[in-house]
Amino acid sequence: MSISTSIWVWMAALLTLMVYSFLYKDNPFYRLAEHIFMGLSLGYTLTILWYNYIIPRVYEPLFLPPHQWSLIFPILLGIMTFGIFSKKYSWLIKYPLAFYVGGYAGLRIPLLLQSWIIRQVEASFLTPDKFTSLMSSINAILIFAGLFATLIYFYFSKKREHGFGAAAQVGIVFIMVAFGAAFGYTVMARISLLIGRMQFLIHDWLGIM
Amino acid sequence: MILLLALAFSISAKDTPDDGGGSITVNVYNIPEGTARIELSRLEKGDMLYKEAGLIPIFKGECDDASVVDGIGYLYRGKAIAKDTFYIAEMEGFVTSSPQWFNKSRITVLIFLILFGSVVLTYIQLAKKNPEGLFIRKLPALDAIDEAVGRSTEMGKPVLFVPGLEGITDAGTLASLTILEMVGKKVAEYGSRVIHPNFDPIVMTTAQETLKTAFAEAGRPDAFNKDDVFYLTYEQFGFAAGVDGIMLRERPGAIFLQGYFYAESLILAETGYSIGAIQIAGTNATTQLPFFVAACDYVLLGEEMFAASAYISREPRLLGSIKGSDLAKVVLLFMIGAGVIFGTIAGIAKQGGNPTYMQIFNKMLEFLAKGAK
Amino acid sequence: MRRRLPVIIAFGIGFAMLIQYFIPHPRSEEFYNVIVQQWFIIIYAFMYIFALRSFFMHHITKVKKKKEGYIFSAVAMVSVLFMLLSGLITSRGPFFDSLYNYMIAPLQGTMFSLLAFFIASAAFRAFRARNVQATLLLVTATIVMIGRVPIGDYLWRGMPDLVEWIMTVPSMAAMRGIRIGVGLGAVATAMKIMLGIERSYMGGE
Amino acid sequence: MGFWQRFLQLDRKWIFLGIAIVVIIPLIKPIGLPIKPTKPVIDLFTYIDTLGPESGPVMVVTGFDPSTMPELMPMEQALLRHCLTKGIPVISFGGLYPAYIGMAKMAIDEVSADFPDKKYGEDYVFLGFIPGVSAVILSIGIDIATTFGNDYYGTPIDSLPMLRGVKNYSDISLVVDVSGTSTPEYWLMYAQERYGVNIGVACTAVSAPAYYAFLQSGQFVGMMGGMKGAAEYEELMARKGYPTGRRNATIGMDSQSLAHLLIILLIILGNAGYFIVRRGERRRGIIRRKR
Repeated sequence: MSISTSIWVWMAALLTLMVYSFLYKDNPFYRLAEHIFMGLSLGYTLTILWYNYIIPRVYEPLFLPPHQWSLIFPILLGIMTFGIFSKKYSWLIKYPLAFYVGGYAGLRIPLLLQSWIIRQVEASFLTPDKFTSLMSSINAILIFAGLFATLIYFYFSKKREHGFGAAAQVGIVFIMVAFGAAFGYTVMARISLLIGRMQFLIHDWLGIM
Repeated sequence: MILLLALAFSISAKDTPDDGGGSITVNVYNIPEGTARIELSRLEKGDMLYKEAGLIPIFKGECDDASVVDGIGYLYRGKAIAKDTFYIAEMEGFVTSSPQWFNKSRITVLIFLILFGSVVLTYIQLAKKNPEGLFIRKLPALDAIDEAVGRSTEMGKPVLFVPGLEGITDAGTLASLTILEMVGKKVAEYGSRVIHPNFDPIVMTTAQETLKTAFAEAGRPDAFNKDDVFYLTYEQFGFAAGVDGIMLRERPGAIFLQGYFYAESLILAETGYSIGAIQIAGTNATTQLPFFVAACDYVLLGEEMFAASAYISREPRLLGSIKGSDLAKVVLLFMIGAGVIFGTIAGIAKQGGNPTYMQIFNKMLEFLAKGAK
Repeated sequence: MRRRLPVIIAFGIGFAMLIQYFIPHPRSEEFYNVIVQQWFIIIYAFMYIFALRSFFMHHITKVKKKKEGYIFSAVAMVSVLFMLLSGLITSRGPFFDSLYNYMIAPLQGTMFSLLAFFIASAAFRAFRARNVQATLLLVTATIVMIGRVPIGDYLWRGMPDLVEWIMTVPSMAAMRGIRIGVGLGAVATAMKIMLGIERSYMGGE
Repeated sequence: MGFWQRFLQLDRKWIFLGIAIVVIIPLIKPIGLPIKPTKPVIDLFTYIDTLGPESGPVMVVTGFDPSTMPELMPMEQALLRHCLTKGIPVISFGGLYPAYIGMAKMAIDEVSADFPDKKYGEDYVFLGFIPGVSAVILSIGIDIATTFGNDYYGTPIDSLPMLRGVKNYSDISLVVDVSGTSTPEYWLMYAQERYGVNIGVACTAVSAPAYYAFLQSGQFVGMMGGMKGAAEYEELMARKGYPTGRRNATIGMDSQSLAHLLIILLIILGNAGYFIVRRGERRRGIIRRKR
């Protein structure tokens, strides 16, 4: 029984207990812990933003030789976001927003097409080498049927009658199995985290076991 | 050790295609039996000596030398080292590397982009001209919404609508506002109340506008109470605890959980079930869908939420992408179906000693997988 | 003109980033790096200042008006400054690391682990096999949960293989279909944003 | 029917208490539920077990942060302990992203404390974070010394006796990526495909299914998936009589098993009550219009 003597471990243990007090009911201790968490993580993100981005990507290239004066333009565009603070110039924020959101949209289109659609279609092709054994052929056909039925389930341009309705029913079966698996894994991941916290309290803090 | 210039073991090099230059692809052919390692060495134009340039993986017989400079000529020599002897392979002409302006391996993405893009845009134009013309099947959820609001007002209980935790730019939040409009109209007709707690101030003001117009269109502009749409808090679990409190106090007969939810979805759905309300959820947060399906009476799964809002609002932009995606799904299904049938025929033909179909099929597969690198 | 210019900007930069994907030439690589690593990050940093402002405005008004729970707002603001200053003064020294390892990490882990409790209570009070779909989901979830713990191996030797089959055949097939559907929707939305058809992110028409 | 209705309205706090008890008890007094190692973990363990002091070093790459620590820290420590016990030279690489260096340091410090006879620089080496992700993986294939320059503590690479004969992947017998993200795929693409080095993976339970395909195709030498994978590895270590230190994963596994069983029990009880109450209502004519 060697209770930890480190002030840090005690701090972490107290905060952990304050968050778990929410399980009893929403109380001031929980709200205190949550606000500390919100503030600290916002402060942490700002520090990372400062050291990993603003200093190496903006301050140094601009103010240290060789000066990259072209950085003035993105900074000007950035300053336009301050327009929102005044009613008169609030339309100014549309420009940096348009640049950022429009730019990312253009950037994401080919990546989405490649990894979310073409890669999935390519993987769905049943190559003969998948038919090595009886079991793998059944699996290959089942996977193909599952994909087919799932896409039919999410098809909205046709009424669900006779054959079409049946395919959708098969689709929902596959979808529910996939959701069941996701459900099981989420439970496992969250319980692992709970075990991690309990091990911290029992082992690192109270020193039992 | 004898220096044996094996005729069979040979080497070739070419500028690496579809790249930004500065790289040469080196291939070795018919690697002798028992080779342990293949050492690669390089001679720069104007130099006298070959310098060491890494290894060529035996199982691939190919590697990219990325340490070359564009425009300079290079000669490569491969040395396959077996147990007690080694074999040398050399090239004749110099090779230089250069950048390309178009990456041919990404043609598949370009073709699909142009096709899908034009399909979506044409549907949007069609929808603008004649919104009713484009057919979207009536989702069963819309009947469930009617039934839920009806039963709730019969019992004289209010309706609770929770919009999720994301801001106004999230697709799920936008869809939830369209569904709110339909629920608002129903509630106005039945002369009941809809309570709308909020996590985001902008969503709150938009929801107030939506409900005001919904009540007005149902002919009951005075029945809308602005205070029923209010800002609760911006803390995740604080919001969930707050909404639970409203559920236990107001005892709504029907609860709508529509929008993008995080881990707090469980607390809401559980309390909603425990007070016996009919719960209709809808979210584009795939991680929360399993929990909603297990706890709620009805769930709109991801895309169904967007289809429902397109059905209600007939908004050309929404109709355009739903119809465009539907057509793309049909095309993809035919492609996969045709590929599977052709693949199995090619497989059978190959067993029967005729591999030509098989080569065509592999070529097709390779074409699709091109952009993967 | 004031309304059309942002749409033109969105299309211009969007189209440039789109075709950049197809051009391997070093010049296009440089363009990509400059835009992504400098322009986007600078605008993101400024927008962060904007988010920061609304965070502080919200809490300052709460404190000034002594609204319910204003102490917590004060605590939140002090925490931001405390973390920021400790990061800047010690330039992310050991004290700053300890704040992360012994305050932020435990709080984050504990917050996420709360869900283990909520799942348990919802399992009893709300997860009902009310129709075929929910039954299928709960049965599969049970199999996966049993199969993934040592007890599963002893209940039935084939349990881990069954779970593996569920993951690599039916679950993968459905996930692939869902991913294609979500992917198509996301591409359509990105196109509408780039072409200026979708402008709601700019705050209304 | 009153009992079942009241039973179903059980206050959620009792269920919270139930989960807490079920998780805490095994942590205080481990039950030691039997663990049966599965093939992917056995493959990884046996591959490392065949290595010895003269074989090339094993590189353990850290790729997780506090949020996935409960699953992945026991794996990293088991791998380091296995190598140090067998005298296999081990390189602990602090990771491809800055967020992981704290975890790597915690793992190597705790494990090396149990091996006072092992000397830093001769039996194990700790390399720090280098920016560049895939560029780093590629340049390790060319030359480790030029890639890192010096180790985490600032001592130059070539002055570390263990790394003297080690130039790049061809001198490394195995790279194990302990990762909570998709970095194992980078190691396959940039290390194995390009330089042919053997890759092992230790990942969270959530990402394990995605890597089965690579396992079956032989690209991964072996795999540890989730806390169960770590517990199996610890079990294999114990069966060989190797020192395992505090078997965090195995102890955790007891709690995980009991918690899963409790949740399954709750689902069954909840539904049993639900159907009994509904049948009762139907018989007494109160038919709630349920689809």
